[in-house]
Amino acid sequence: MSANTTTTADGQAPAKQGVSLPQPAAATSNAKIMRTAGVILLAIGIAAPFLSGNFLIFQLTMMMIYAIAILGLNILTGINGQFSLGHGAFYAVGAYTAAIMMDQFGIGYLWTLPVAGIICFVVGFLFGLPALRLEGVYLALATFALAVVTPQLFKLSPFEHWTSGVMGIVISKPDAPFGLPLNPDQWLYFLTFAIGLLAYVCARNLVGSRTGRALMAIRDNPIAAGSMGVNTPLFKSLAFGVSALYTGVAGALGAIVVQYISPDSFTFTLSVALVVGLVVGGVGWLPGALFGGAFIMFVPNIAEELSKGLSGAVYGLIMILMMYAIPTGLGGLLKAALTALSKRSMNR
Amino acid sequence: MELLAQQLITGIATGGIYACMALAVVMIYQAIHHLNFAQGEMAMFSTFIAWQMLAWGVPYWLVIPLTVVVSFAGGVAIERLVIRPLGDAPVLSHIVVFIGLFAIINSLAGFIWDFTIKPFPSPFGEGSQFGGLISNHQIGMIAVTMTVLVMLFLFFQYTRVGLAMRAAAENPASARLVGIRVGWMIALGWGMAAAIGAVAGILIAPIVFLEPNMMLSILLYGFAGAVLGGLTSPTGAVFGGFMVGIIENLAGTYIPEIGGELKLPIALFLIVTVLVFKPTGLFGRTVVQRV
Amino acid sequence: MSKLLEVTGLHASYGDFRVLHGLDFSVEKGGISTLLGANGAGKTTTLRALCGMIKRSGTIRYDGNDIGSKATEEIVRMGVAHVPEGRGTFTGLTTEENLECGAMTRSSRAEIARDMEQVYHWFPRLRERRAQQAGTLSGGEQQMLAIARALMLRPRLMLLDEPSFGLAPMIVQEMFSILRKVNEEEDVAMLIVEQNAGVVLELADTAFVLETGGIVMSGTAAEIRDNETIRAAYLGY
Amino acid sequence: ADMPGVTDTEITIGNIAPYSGPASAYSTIAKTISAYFDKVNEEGGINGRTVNFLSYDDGYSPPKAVEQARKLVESDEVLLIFQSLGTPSNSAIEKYMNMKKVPQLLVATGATKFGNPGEAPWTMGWQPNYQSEGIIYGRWIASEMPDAKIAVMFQNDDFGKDLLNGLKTGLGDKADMVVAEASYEVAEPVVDSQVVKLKASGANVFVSFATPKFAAQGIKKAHEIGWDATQIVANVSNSVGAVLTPAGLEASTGLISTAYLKDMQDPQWADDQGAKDWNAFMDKYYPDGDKLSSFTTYGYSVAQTMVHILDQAGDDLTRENVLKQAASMKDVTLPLFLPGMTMNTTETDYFPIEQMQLMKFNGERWETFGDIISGEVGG
Amino acid sequence: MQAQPVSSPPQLAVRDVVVRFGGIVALDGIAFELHKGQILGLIGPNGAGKTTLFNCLSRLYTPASGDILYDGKSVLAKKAHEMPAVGIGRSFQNVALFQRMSVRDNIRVGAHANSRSDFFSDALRLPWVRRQEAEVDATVSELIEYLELGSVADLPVDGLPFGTRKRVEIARALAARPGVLLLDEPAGGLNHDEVGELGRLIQHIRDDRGVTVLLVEHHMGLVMSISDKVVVLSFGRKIAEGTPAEVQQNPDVIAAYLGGQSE
Ligand SMILES: Nc1ncnc2c1ncn2[C@@H]1O[C@H](COP(=O)(O)OP(=O)(O)OP(=O)(O)O)[C@@H](O)[C@H]1O
Ligand SMILES: Nc1ncnc2c1ncn2[C@@H]1O[C@H](COP(=O)(O)OP(=O)(O)OP(=O)(O)O)[C@@H](O)[C@H]1O
Ligand SMILES: [Mg+2]
Ligand SMILES: [Mg+2]
Repeated sequence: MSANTTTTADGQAPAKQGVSLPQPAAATSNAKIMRTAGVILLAIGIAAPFLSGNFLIFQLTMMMIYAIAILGLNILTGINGQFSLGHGAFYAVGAYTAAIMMDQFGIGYLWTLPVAGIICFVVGFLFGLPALRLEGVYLALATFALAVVTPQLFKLSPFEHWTSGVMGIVISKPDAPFGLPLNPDQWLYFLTFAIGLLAYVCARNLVGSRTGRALMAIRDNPIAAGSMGVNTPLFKSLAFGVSALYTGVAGALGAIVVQYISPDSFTFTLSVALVVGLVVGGVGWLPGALFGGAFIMFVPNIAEELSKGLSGAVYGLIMILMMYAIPTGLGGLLKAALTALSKRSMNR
Repeated sequence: MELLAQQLITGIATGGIYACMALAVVMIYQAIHHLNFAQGEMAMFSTFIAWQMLAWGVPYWLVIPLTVVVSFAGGVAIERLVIRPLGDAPVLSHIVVFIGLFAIINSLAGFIWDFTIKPFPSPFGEGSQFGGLISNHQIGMIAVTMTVLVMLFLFFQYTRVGLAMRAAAENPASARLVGIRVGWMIALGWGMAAAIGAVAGILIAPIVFLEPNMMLSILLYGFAGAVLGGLTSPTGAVFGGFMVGIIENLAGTYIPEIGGELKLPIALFLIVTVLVFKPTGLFGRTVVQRV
Repeated sequence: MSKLLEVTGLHASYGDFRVLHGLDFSVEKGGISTLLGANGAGKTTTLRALCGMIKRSGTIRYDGNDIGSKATEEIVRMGVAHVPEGRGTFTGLTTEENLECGAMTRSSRAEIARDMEQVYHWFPRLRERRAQQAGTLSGGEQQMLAIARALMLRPRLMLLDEPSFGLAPMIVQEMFSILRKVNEEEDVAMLIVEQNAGVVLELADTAFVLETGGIVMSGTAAEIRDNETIRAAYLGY
Repeated sequence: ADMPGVTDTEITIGNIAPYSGPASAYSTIAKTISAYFDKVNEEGGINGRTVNFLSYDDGYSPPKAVEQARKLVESDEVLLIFQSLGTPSNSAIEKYMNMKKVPQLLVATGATKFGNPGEAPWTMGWQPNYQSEGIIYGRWIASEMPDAKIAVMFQNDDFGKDLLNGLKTGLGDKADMVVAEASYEVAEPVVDSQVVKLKASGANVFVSFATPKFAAQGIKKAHEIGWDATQIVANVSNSVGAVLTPAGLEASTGLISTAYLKDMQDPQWADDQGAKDWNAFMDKYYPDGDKLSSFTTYGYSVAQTMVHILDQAGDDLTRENVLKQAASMKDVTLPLFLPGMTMNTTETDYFPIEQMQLMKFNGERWETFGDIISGEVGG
Repeated sequence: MQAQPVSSPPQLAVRDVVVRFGGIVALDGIAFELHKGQILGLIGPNGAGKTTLFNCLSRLYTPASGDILYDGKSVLAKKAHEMPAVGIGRSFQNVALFQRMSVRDNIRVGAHANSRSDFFSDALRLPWVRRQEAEVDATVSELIEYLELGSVADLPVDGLPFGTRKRVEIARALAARPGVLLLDEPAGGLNHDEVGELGRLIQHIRDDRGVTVLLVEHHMGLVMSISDKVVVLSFGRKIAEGTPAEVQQNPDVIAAYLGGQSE
């Protein structure tokens, strides 16, 4: 992690930090490509649960859940430039909120989602306040600490009555409502799909708005952003909050889909996985979240097939090779491809 | 009162472990302005190499220098083979590579040497002081840490290579413009960090026992110590390491009920609090940014 | 006089974006050349290409060696000092440490100390600020530091990218007289990019005019100075 | 009958273990089991069928365990899942397994909850549960050391807490003998502070409910600070090779623990046939395995139990019948069991091993003493 | 439009401002006034404290003592991000653009202060947000045209030539519709021709948009040709104030700043 020095006074080319997709010229044709890709993806997404077995549906659901979490992380890191190695903590808070509401109060699972979101927003916002003073490595460390500490907090004996301590909470899987002809796996898939879509659209709107520009301005040059009237501390904290909201909703969904949570479900490896997903998908490129989710969901399995004893090593190796092949993530690769494409169409 | 003294001493002894690791963390930070997440695993691997040599019957006094040299070379090799091809990829891509390295080294060590804990002999022999609160080994460890600290301080502050390394880490493009071989500085940084890590591993293993996951949490404490003291200051790192050890032990002992369960959270909470008031750590230099 | 720097067919680009399209020019041993051109013409890019900071092709011969594929630091080690656009200050180091970095390729401690005295003498402001974190220096102070740092290398060729940038008028005069002195006494050749065309054309022997990545005019400084269009655009009389 | 996972020549059974992540030390168990099935297959299989042992990695993460369990059941269509490891992972899949009616047999955890045929009829444990073990220590202290002042160090998870609860249950009305408790987190590098704190309580019995590394640290530290207390270590951490030797044999002298398996590093079993067979097995089928690790004897024995159950089921390899066989073990004994120990299960008793024997370390090897005790929790 | 008579109350007043950095006194009791519609040149040797003063005016620094009044009201209680709303906009000596954003988006951020929105409405793109975006876009387009940035409007600013970046900074500052515009060395990297253009541009900004300008520049040709008044700082003190002609003749200024030659 490097110290954040985007504000250096020396006109050196600043360290590249990811992708910024909006590009000139053939932008319209790119937009068309992207839109077509989006429609195809949507169609596949709707058809998938009817074409695959329950196990794959479950995996795809988890993939989308991770994607939502990564989307949240992307808002914070990719758009606002604040590192977080602790998003697993917000995922955990969301999951516990949902589980406790269902387990202790018998509240319907659908209600737990917005509540988890709101609670995580508040937690994220509050965490964002002290985090304001920290930059780069220091922030990364503080968030990492959060990731390490959170599972311990959920184990704490005074809360055991709520959290069931280390034993965790078992949740039952909801059936499809309104007599829809879907099995529980399919239903949860569509629920996640819909929420994911909503989350994505909102994130995209946000990034393209005044708020989004303010967030990016802070990322690129906090001092100048302040001088342009952006209330930097407020926006940074809000970015933390919104980011946590996304991740928290993902956590709540994850709890419902997995049907079980315990402190061990949310160790710092989860946070690390989310960061890996973010980078592989492309920092600052929102659709990348889906690819990041797929990566952290499926690649460990591939690694395991290649070698059981050395699955960790294989996974690590894949990660590194991935970074050589696409150092700026899939988003960066796509950007390069689109630029090349539009250049060719311009030359013609 | 007696318990307080005992916990203070135990805290210092444990803090010594963290200080040792924190030094390695600061070393690499000075050289590349990154936190290397694989650092702990590299240290662990070095220690296994030492262990293996001992198992093969290489005499102890030869094992330590050999391990340090091998680790140095290993660090340089990792930089050349793994990090270099990344070029100027964004910071986060580097982080992912560190995470990948972490996974590889950890998994490899488990594959080669298994996960059973292994005793590692202390270079300072058995025996202890202060009624067993601090072993001779821990005293030796603290002494070595202090020595390394002084050497590092002198290296960075008073040697030209040290200056070149700082310059290269801060602004590689400008460093090239004054003729600093940035690539080699970075490789040297990795080598030195790996060598210091090897020393740390050899010092830590007799206390926590050698196994592939031994550094998992120590690295976190090392980070915490380094950050508390200030990543730009070796002195700060060592001080921070001791502080973390002491704070943690006192919190665990004196905060009733949940103190024991919350040892780590409390320590980390205090650190974050310190950072909020002193964002670059207690001893860290504040680099003023102008517009 | 023979050529210290000889450039033929220099191309350079940022990623896929090509900026220089085959430049030919040279700098004499101990001579001073200047590169003029409008905003965005590619002057900075040319200097960056010369010392390998960006992707380039073409032949670049320095002191008889082909440096076209050498790394920046190796070129610098051959005695080429670059005062970059944007100054390239090591913001976290002190003024003095910045200067020491400038002398990183040299070995004699005594000579370095003597040169350090010399640049402090030339830029007393830097002496006053020697222990200050360089990032907190004022814009002009950092510019002085950049020039002083380049001098600490004891170069044989200096590439100066707008050395007068942000300097007060009086300092500009002093700076140019220092450059002249260094050039005359130590035979240091220079390639200067400068908007203050009036002054550099006084100083330089030869000049090149760059327009959108190509040289459109070259000649002795006097010839260029007397050219009508140049007068209008760069000198304003 | 419908026999998922079974063909005329093959029986497919699943397993979930942490090959990666912080708990990867435990993967030795699954590796041993896998090696044992190699041996079984090489020797002709079970009733003519070879065993196809599918073992997946969950990195000790419950969500991943769920995924792997679903993969095993839905995609690989295994007959059953066997020896899935860890309380969190087993808790995570328990509901699913019971809903799917797939046996979750001989799980690798001693948490008491995995022996509850009323609520989870498809889930069965194997090793003595932690609580019974704790009860055994409690009873022993209560009867043998009337003026004991007990200090407990325990791992802050179900393992440590179950043992602690058991200890208190075993102490009965003498539960106030416990004068100090200190927990530690697996994330902590050392437990020196806890040991020092516990010593300060003035206790004369030091109970350490810790996993191997921390148990070894505890033994070593207690010795260093000259804490002259009777020390008890949990069964998981009594391996001579993997715990006592690192901690120092001198420091370990006088330790009390319980056992149900023979310790292969213990010279008293040098001529034991079971031990010889085990050694031959290790050399031939798992040469990379660490013989010091008690996980290998554990894996060896639990695999034998599984083979026994499948063998009993004969050709009726339906899930129901396999479960039935698992729940009707009667006085089954294994080569590595301490002499006199047996396994028993019924439809209402899902705890196969409930017996243990106390033992004391004499500086060289463990010496069992007293009778074989059962610490019945289940029934 | 010409500078208003000096008798009217000043738009911006700097009163005895003192700034210290450790032992260095960067500003030592600076006082001057700026009237609506004026262009005031602020010059002085390197390290005189000009940028430091700008940083006080835009509230990045807080003076140790003294006061800064805008339209008669002290701004010292304001935070930096409130200054655009107060009416003070600025450019930066070392170009502080948002590197990875396009020119257009950079200028849009400039309009941040005179638009409203919140996370919620933005995420849902509520109708009023869309209407406001349209207004902002209109302003931005107008500025892009005004500053002739059309050809680079959708390029990321990173990689633009220095002079262009300076112009983007001016556009960005103007997007907030400031009452007073602080320009820190806008002529850096420009050739003679371009400096002339810049001078005209600054005058236009003053005349067309009624913006008062405080200009820091070492390019004497520019300062002397467009300023109504010039203030000279040296070592943190004001050593002269007056019309360009007066200042150019001032021996102290010549000794401290201009040197032998005065353009
Ligand atoms: N880092 C970069 N990435 C992409 N394009 C760049 C980059 N730097 C410069 N360019 C482009 O290269 C061209 C030449 O720029 P250069 O900086 O060499 O001009 P210059 O003559 O030095 O201008 P100035 O007088 O403004 O400094 C410009 O069109 C600019 O947009
Ligand atoms: N944070 C700081 N710590 C110490 N000294 C500082 C700091 N910031 C500025 N200074 C000093 O204050 C003085 C004033 O700096 P300032 O940037 O205001 O000068 P300036 O008039 O803008 O000069 P220039 O024309 O060179 O840009 C300089 O000498 C500088 O070194
Ligand atoms: Mg330039
Ligand atoms: Mg300035």
